[in-house]
Amino acid sequence: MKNFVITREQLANLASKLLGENWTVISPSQNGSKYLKIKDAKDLIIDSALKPTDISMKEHFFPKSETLFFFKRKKDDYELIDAPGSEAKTVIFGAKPCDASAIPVLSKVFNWDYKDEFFNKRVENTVIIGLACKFEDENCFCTSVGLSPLAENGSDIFLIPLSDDKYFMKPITDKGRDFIAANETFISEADNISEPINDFSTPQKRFSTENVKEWLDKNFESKFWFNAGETCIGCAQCAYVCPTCHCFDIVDEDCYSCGRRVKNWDSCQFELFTKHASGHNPREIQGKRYRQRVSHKFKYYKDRFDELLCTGCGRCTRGCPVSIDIGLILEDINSHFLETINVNN
Amino acid sequence: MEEEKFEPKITAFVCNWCTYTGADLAGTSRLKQQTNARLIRVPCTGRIDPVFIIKAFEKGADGVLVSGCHPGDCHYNTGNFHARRRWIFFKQLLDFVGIDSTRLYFSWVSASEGKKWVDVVNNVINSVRAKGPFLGYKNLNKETELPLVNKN
Amino acid sequence: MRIGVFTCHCGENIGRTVDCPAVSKACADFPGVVHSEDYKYMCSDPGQNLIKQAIKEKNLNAVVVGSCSPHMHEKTFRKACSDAGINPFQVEIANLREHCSWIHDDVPSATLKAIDMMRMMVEKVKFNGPLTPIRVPVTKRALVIGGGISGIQASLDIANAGYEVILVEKEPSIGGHMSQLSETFPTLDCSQCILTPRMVEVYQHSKIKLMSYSEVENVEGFIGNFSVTIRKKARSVKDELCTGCGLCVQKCPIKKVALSEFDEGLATRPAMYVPFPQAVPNIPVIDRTICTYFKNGKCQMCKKVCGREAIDFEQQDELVKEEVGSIIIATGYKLYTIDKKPDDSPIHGYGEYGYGKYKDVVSGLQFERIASASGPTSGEMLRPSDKKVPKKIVFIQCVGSRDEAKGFSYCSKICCMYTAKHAMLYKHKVHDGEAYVFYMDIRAGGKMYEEFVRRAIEEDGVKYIRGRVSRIYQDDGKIIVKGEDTIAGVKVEIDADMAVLATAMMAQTEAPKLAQTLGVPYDKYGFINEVHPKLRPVETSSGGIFLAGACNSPRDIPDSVAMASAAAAKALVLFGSDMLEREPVVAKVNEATCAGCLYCKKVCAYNAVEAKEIKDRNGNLIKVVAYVNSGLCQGCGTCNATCPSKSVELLGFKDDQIYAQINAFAEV
Amino acid sequence: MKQLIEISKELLESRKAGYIIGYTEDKFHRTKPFIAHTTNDAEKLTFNQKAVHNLAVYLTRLPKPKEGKIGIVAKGCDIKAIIGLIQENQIKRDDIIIIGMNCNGVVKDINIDYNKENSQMKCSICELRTPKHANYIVGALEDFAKSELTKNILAEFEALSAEERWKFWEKEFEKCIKCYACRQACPLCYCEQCIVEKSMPQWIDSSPTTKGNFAWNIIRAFHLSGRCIGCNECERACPVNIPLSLLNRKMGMVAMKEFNYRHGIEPDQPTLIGNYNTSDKEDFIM
Repeated sequence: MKNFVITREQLANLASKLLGENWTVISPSQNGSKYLKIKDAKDLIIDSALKPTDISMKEHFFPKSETLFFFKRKKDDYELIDAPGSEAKTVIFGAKPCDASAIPVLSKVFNWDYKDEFFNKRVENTVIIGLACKFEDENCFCTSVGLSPLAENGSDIFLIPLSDDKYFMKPITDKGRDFIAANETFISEADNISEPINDFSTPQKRFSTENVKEWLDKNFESKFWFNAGETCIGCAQCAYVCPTCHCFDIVDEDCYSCGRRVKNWDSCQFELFTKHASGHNPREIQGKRYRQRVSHKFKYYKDRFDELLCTGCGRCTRGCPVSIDIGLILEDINSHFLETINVNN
Repeated sequence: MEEEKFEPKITAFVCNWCTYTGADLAGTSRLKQQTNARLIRVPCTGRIDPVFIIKAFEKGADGVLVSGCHPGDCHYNTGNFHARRRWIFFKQLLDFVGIDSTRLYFSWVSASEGKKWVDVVNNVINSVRAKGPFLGYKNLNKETELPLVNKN
Repeated sequence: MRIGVFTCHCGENIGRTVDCPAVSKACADFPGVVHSEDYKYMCSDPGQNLIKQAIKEKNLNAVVVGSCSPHMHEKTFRKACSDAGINPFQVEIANLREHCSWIHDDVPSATLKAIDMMRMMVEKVKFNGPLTPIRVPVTKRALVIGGGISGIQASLDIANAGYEVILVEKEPSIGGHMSQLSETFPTLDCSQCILTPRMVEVYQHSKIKLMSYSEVENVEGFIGNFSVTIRKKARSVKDELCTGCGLCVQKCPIKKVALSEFDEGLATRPAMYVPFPQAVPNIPVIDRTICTYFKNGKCQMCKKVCGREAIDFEQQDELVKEEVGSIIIATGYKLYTIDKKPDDSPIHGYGEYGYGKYKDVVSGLQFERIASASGPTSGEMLRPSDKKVPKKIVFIQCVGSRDEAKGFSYCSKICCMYTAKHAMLYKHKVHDGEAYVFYMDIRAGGKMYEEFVRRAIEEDGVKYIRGRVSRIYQDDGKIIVKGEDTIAGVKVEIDADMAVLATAMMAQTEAPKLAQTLGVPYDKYGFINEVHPKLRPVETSSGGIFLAGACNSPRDIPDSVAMASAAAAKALVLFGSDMLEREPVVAKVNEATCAGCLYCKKVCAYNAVEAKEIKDRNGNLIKVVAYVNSGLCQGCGTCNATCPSKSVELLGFKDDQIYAQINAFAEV
Repeated sequence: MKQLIEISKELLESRKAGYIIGYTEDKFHRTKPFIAHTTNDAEKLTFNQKAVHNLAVYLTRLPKPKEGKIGIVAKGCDIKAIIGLIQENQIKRDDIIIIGMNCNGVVKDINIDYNKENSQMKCSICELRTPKHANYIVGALEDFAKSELTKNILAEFEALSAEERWKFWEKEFEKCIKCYACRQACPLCYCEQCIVEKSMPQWIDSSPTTKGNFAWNIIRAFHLSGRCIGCNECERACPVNIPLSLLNRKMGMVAMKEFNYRHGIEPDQPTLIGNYNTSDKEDFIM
């Protein structure tokens, strides 16, 4: 099969051409805070060693706040008006594998019982150009969740840096192929270059998700949770920066004559999340909320969609004001599981 | 739309015992004033929460007026003292975040000061008219507003 | 929601500048409005009937009336609606007259404003919800604080109406200052002769519980339901056993140590004493500070001579709880301190008058004692120093009154009269004597008052000098008074035998403390404030607590008595019904969300907010929350605005009601 | 930290304390909050210049111990939060045991070791390096490199025009994602229902739109007026790096300038909001 090579310079040119054609062009921001819509190709950042941005890429598919529809108040009823969906053709440059791979995972839930047209439309209109990752810190564990610095899942095109500012450009999906075809002037063909994966260290696995899941299956009531979640202050930054967390809240914002129904990010880490009108709360303590977070990622989602709801990007740990390390917690669960095995034999 | 002359919208939060009654007196004395102010009656300035003011700006007020009994005259003894202390913080807070706090007016108008009430109202209306619409907040609304095409 | 909207033309008053039919039509299109009409006079019977009719026919559950100020007809329309079966608090008034038609000329813009006003009220009323008036039972007993003439009068009026009264007096006997007076102006009848019968009547009245030598310690509760704690100070005498024979007083060996309070220090009294012969109750008290038994365990003479074994050295202060529905404050006044500046008081005193330094410079009350038949001189005009008859005597008015620099800016009201009386009494007893009066103005407003002063000048030949006294000093037995006659414009110097200072009346030192205990406001002088100086002169801002006499401002006897009867009448009005009805505009706490920071408690001017413990069924404390006593809450809503989580809301002005108004205001 | 561990063990052993809120270090040498329930746990307690977290936040978040008091390890500045909570009836002094730490400054960025640049500004003006109101005082005072207060950011910011200030905050608040980390990290945000969670009426839009974000951040700053004790945990917790401390410090200045008040200094000190002075300034009132 055909492979391609593109230079850093050509990537920039490509970006400015697309900008010229009113594409929405997105790249990690200078200050590393988020994936940003850029107005100028010089803001394009292609850097394997880049630390994952503070906030994940998901907001460009599943925004923090999104109008579902507007309504106008009539004397005795309401008139509904569709919210203008985003039609803009979009390309994301330099998506981390741990960000790109989140998109197909999210697609599962957004196309489960109900098809989320807003999400699907954005995915459909977006070309994700993934970039192999050379960053690693103690918070990363992509390899433990079945991914790697070279994971192509979710990318339409995948870039692997070669020497002298060249990038090995690998089409992954038809959308990617079409994109390359449409922009071949910037891209040179490169037949049978072997993929230069050798200079990518693969972080060692820290735990087995199978073990973790098996333990989770059996230890819903374990007091482990109450220690694990004890110091959690219930700020939901973990969920908000997470590439895969997808809980949302739907509210109506009412003005006198018109209003709108909005979908906003929400999180299971809030006490209010499960609080009943009666005042009763089935997850009355933070430990149970933290259990929910871990179980959803490594058990429930697996049960329902056969996917893990975690890409090991380590954002939740990096951002946690009280330094709760999900990686360590999964390691603990793993070793707890192994202990139980040993006990049994 | 742009052509027609700008008429400011003013929300006035007034206490029942002094300012509202003072405004009544202005009425019984037939003291003329401009029509831009809309009064919201509360028992006491102590009842007025800064979120009222924020919300009024969000909902399109170009200016907000808060008025109650003179210190010491409070029907509830101390309500306006507590209110005044909150305002000291709130006004400087708005200034700090760059919300034009000169669009927020405070006054003491007693039940006997019908004339003062008229002057206060007219002053507020005139100076806000001079400032023009409160674009700062109005622009924020665009984000959440029904696209103009379907507005009517 | 089925809302009816009614737009009133108020004849031409609204109709002239507001296009009422247009308003009515616009309102018909508001969401939730099922009926809208306009009419010439909504407040008239036919107008009210329109509303009632619509309520029945269209089965409305809320009403908005566009009319005059709610201060005019809110009650009228609420009543009409509740007659037709709507909760009266589901009614809102848009003030189309005072706040619109009367203050604008331009019909189109006034009409637009009127429509806005109606919309805001329609939105508000959607969130009103029904409220039921608060009904609290009334304890039909009264507490009267202070046993002077005001307290006595109030107690008798209430008791004679058939209700129980607890009369608390801090001194061993009731009677107050009036019992110290010799004669009273303008009739010159003997003070004790008219007072003591009343005192006895109080003592014997089956409905009056007299607690002398007692003080109010604490007051809790609210109108109709006060719970009062009274400290019964240890008398060292069992009052139920004492017959008032007075033997113990006679036998008490410690005779000369203590100055008599009743005689204003002009005489002494024993350690075991009754303030004065006609005291009520006529039960002695032991002054433990000077009694030798309490000092070194010796004597016990009184105990030996008492046949009834009524003496009880071990007696302790006793705290008595009483439930009452109304409280009358009649704590009266005290005299201005002439000689020195009392600690932390605004007054500076008149050191230059030599009061306290020269025995023959006396205060007004001291002169009353000298003139009194029951006084230290048995009514003979003798000056304190050498018990000689003063041939020349000078009276000085406004000592402390009308003098911002050294005293108070207010006028003590009674001094002009009592000085004239003093001068007269003197002339009547010392016919060849000379009486001079230094005055600023003569203020003799009152029935027969001016005539009284004229009598002093014209018939009794008292010499009035308009001007102030600069200095008083002693020169071989004479009291030299240096002053100025501002009419003649000359300096005057009088070598008198005696000087009497018409000292100002001031608030009791403990008055502010008592006011705080009762939760009623007081002025900078310590006088307790009335709600309205003209229309509500005997009421305090706390329901059920009333005022009588000089605790409110300087007053003479007739005024005090009148005021006492007025206060009694107010209390009786309260007792006229078994249940009190109050507007349900009170704050309510959402205990589920309250975090118990109690900022609401801090801002409440009525102590209406308390901390409440929430316990589980095993009695373990779950959390502490705020609780609003709806009997005390006056409905200002300051707590509501202060609460960061909006866990306390003011019914009638809830957040959602105000939000709805804000939400609706900016349209068109 | 021997002394800290000894005291904690003793407290837990004697059940004087049901648990102790403190700091520990994980295998990646991150200093983080830690609740010690047993004497074994107590062994893990530590304190260092990365102990920046204000642990007072847990006093209103954790369930009360079955038996004994709550032990808490606290820096002098953190104790202001504890006293503040006492002033606001959230805890009783008798229900807690404060192990006060002599403090030699803490870091700004917890991922980097302490140095002159990486130190909290509050540390260079700290008056409470030796804690007040503590039951125990542990550790030694040492000289430490203070960050120089080269410029007064607040003054600089206020020098801007209203226009510029608005633009600044518009940009900052636009970023806000309404995760409420600022609120959750705040020791004085203990409401059971935050005003933004009240939906009848919804005073503050829950949507993270710039408008709603303005309302949220303004009202939060207002609710902390005269209450914020300046621990900066809100700013540290904010995942989108909004300079929240600017707002809080401004309100702190107002409290100081207008009322000469600081929260959390003495337990019996009357709070600023909730009291008044007839002579409070009113030059801005017509």
